[in-house]
Amino acid sequence: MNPLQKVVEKTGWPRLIIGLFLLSLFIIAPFAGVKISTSLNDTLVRFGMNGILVLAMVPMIHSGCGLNFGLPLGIIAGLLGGTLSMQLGATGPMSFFIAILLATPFAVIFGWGYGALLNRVKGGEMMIATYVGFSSVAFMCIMWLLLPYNNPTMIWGYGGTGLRTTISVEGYYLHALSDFLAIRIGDFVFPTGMILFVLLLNFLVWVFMRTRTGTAMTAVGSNPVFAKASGVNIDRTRTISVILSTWLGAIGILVYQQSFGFIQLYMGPFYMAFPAVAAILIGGASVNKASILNVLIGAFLFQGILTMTPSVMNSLIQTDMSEVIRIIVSNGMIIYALTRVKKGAK
Amino acid sequence: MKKPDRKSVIFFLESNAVPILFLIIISIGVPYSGFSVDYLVQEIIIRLSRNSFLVLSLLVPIMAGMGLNFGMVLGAMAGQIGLIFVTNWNIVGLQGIGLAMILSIPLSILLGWMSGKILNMAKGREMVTGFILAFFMNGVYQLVVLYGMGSIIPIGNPSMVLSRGYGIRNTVNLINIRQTLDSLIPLKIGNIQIPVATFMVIALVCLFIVWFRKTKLGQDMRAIGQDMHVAESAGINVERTRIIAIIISTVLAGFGMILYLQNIGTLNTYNSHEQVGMFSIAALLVGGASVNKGKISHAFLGVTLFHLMFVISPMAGKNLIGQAQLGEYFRVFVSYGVISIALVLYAYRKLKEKERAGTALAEAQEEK
Amino acid sequence: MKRIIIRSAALLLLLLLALFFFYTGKGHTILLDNKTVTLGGTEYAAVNMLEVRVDRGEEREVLKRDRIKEDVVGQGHKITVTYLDKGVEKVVEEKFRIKTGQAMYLISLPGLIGGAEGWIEPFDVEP
Amino acid sequence: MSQNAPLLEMRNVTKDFFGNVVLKDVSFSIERGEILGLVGENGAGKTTLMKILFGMTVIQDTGGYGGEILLEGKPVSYKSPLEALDDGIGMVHQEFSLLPGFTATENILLNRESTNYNFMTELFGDRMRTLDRAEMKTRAEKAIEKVGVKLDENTPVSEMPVGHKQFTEIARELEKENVKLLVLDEPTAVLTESEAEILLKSMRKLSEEGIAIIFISHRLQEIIEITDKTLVLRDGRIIQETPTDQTDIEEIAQAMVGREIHAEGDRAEVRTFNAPHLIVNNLWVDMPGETVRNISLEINKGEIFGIGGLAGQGKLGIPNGIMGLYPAGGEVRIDGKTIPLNNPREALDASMAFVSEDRRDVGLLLDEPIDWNISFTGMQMQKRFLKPVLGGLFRLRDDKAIEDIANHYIEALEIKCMSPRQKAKELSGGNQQKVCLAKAFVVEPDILFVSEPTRGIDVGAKKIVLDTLKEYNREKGTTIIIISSELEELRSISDRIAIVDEGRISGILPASEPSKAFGLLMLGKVDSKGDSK
Repeated sequence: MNPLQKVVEKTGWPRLIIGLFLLSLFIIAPFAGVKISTSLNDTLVRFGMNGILVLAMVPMIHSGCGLNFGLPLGIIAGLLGGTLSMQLGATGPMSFFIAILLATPFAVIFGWGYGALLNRVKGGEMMIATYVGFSSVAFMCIMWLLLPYNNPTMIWGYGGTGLRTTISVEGYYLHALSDFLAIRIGDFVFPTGMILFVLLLNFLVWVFMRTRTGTAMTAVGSNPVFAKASGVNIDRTRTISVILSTWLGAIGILVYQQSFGFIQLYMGPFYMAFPAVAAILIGGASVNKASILNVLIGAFLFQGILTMTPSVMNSLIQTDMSEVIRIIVSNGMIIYALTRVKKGAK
Repeated sequence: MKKPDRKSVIFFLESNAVPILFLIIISIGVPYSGFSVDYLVQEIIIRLSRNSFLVLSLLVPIMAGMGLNFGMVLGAMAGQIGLIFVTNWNIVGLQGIGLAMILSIPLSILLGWMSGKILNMAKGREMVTGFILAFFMNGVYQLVVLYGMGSIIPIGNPSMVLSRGYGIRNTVNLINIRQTLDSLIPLKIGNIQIPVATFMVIALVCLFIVWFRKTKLGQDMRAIGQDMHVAESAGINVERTRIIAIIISTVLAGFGMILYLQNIGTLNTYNSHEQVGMFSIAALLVGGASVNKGKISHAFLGVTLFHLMFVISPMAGKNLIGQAQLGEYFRVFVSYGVISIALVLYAYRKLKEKERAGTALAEAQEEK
Repeated sequence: MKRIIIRSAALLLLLLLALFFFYTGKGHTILLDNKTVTLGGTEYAAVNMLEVRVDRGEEREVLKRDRIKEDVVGQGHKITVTYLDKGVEKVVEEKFRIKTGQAMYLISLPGLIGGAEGWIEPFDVEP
Repeated sequence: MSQNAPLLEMRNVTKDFFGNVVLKDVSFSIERGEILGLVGENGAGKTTLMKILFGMTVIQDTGGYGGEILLEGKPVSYKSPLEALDDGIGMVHQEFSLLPGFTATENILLNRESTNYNFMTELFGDRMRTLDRAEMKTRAEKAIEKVGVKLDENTPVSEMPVGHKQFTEIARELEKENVKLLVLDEPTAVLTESEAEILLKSMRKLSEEGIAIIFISHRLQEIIEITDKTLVLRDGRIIQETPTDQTDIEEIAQAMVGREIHAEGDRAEVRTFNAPHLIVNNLWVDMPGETVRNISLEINKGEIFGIGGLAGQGKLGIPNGIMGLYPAGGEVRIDGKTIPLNNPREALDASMAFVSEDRRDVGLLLDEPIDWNISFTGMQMQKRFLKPVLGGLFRLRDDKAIEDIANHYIEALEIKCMSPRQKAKELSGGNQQKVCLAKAFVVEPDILFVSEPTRGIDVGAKKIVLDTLKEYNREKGTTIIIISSELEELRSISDRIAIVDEGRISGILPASEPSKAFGLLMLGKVDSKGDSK
């Protein structure tokens, strides 16, 4: 095998193609009249927004629960935290941390229940996770209407009850992280705080994976029987991983919102799992193996494509095909991963 | 007649939990919705004629042990493309429906073959793969319909094309074929219209399925559904048979989509197919089917119960709590919830069965 | 061998069926015109009022200088025009065929009544 | 076709798996209507021989075989079992290959159903033919009759007793039109005595009809009772080929287990122990294929205790049950303290360790490096290989310590690898086994279960593994319970050996007893011992 083949093998064709595609977009961009600085800025911002949502895939993949299609559950915990923080009247950057604090118990409870469920359906996790995510979003649609929120910035203006579909977080935690130590060079803004926060959480997960429990998690995912024979409580370890994933999902959405500026309720979280799943797969993870590096690379590549394609394509052929490309790339990636599972193992 | 003992009653309740739950929801909801009986009966008949065919298309892959065919959406896309051409060519009436069906066949076969190939690569994970495949092909569909049609594929009818010169508009009016099959043989009992011809087509597909179960191919599929390895060692070509199962399902789904849209009368180019898979699957499950068991009766019972719930929930929500929106969300929740429950029960039972095979033996040991 | 023949035949049949559907189901628009026209050098004056029926459709009135639209399916059609000629009711019946590729035709009713050559002609809408 | 040629003849069949010879110069023949008894210990080569006959793909994938197979005088070489079936050779497997939801009829005629013509076949091919249920019923009835049993052809297999499943499977082979040779692999293992009786009767009937049968069984009584000729395989060679009426059980047993006496010199010195350490009372274990029914043992401190027996008799169930990997019941006590069952953690906490027979699925994390594999149990159970961070706030994996311990064992056990970071799946079987041992040694257990430690590894590695165990026992005084199918291996290392038969102990003897005594115990032929039947 020559070295080139080796590189290809190691990176995997899809990741290579997507990487080269992104690279070519960056090269074409100046000729197509797209400003590199804004593109790079957008890519960075979106990387920061989505980084933790992608990270939320890692613990569950590690413990063998598969891709976390049930991410919406974590997102809902985050939404509850965010809305409650606003409801309680917290403002400014403080409200962000209160939101995280409030989201945590929800994430733990949801994650615990979700984990308990997944332990009862071993082998069929992914499909069930998808539908658990969907149904919980649909259930929360009802709850957003019924829960007695009364902060006027959040509820329907014309005297109705229930929360709005989009709530602005301006005055609350808008850019709570993004503006922290932000570096401005012309129109290029580096969202230092957010990137640091993303890196910090990635680091924490990396550290966690090195503890005894984290090591057990990897073993459970790699070979549950081995782990059991070594005295690891499989169900408990899996549940911990699901709780962790759910909690990361909750924080992920709050980080997303503080940059995006809005809380999207109702059907908003519905399809949010798919980009995150696709991103980590593009980063080189598989259905049962993932690393922090996969998260960082994946989030960057995927978000890079999402930002670059529309702008470059638009100026090249005056057509916005980004949506179609996003659908094909992300779902194609997931299919690729699903059809390749269990090669080598067993 | 045998007197039902406690155990068999419990077994009956357990295996029909979902339909029974639905019956209860509906019987509470109907009085609150304030709809008349006539209206509801008419609605049920319309929904049955509209949706049954689609739901029936799911049965064949279940038989072959491939679970719920979330990839049926591919067939729906093929049907829609058939309809787009037929509308473009201005083919009217039954001929239009017939031609759309014929056009959808090669497309469905192609898509079904591809989908079958992919599902063979993801054995044991058919459902989630089919599910994602539907999303993936939706992208390809958009690529073709939104960018290819009118530019590469000629579309002569300007009223269908977006103002920018290519791509199909969001809605295509199917006035040419609208309800032509439904009203072919008019029958009215009391105030209730019955689309006899559509039901005849549905009866035909039921007959096909019944007959198909009796063929060698049907038997092979049942065998594969139970144990792929045993079937393989008996010399049955497992992969090929599984592909055929998906192709049949996809072709039927294509036909089903055409029947569905001829009743609705307008094609939402980019949305119609998206929900069809979910609703059909939910309906089948509500009827009492599960991932590895599906009968024709489940399809009809399911469509009736599921769509009845659909019809009444907004009004019931409004009258009960004062918000129609709530009913809307409720039915979305129920659709997803039903699928979740069915999937969970199936996976849970499978796991339990594995364990039970052991425990039965252990109990026998203990008693000794 | 037998099977190949039967299968090809079935395929052919399906194709023929598709063509049959295409031809018999093709919808056309026919514009019925009651205006004074000059066809082949002869002028045909508009009729005061007439009733026209295409195939088995309903009878429709066309006033002077009026133009109505009728949708038809297939190629072979029959048109029946009833009008008053000096107080006497007259009926003109004419059969005609149209081409599948042509979406729209214009029929000049005065021309038809007068027995002109080109009473029917293809009609294209400028895009 | 020559009428004089035997129905099936194998000439000098030889097979090796990558240099590991499993069959050497196997030649025999079988006539029409003859019943051939094929016996041998596990691993003697019976299964491989049958795989060669049926042209299983494993054989071709591992380089084919040497020698010739002749069917009715014509050389044959099958590419797949289906080809063998076409030539009239049928096989009834040990594990049922039946569809539980199908009726007996449907299973008997699987993929050979009677069908009727309809026009759709012209369009979509022969698979559109409809099933002819009436005809299928008659055919199934005929086949069942041929087996000579009463069986309702409409019962789904899932509702049948085990014996009926077996008969269904046999009927399926017999239903094939041209069946000339039937291979029955341990058909009576799952049957009750009366059912086995019926089966033997029908075998006799079949042979009268001219169908030859290769009968593989561990029940020597049956071999003696029914076969015309006995063939004993050991270590891939034919040891004995005699007309059955000229031999007896003892002779066959001797031929099966007797080995050249080279190992005799290695025999452990005779040691005596009198401190009971591990006591097992009325243990049952529900391990599929290795059910333990009722076992009581008393094992002394510092002893090497061997457990032997044929495959499927339950010897593997004992450690798996005690270590909590399979549902179990009964009582296990260590130094008088009762150990709760069904929880691996409790077993490990009681300072027991287990080297599983299933290296790939239980023993190793194949996708992880060697050092992880070695240190994992120690880390999880004893919180070792962790270092405190931030003043003891929490503790992280100590990669240095992990690597050190791995290096230590790589050296001590001569594990051949490129580095301690190499993935376990990249190692050879022998080296994987050493990793498994190292993993157990790391936790420094009081009691060590070692299950099939030498299965599938080469001779050199075998010796290192056994020597290591012995050394470990001598140095640390660890009680070792070694479970193996290879009697000689047990005899060379153990102090005492228990033989398990049908889930029960059929006898416990000092390792110095002659092989033959163990052989008879294995075959369940000794009635003097208390709880054997």
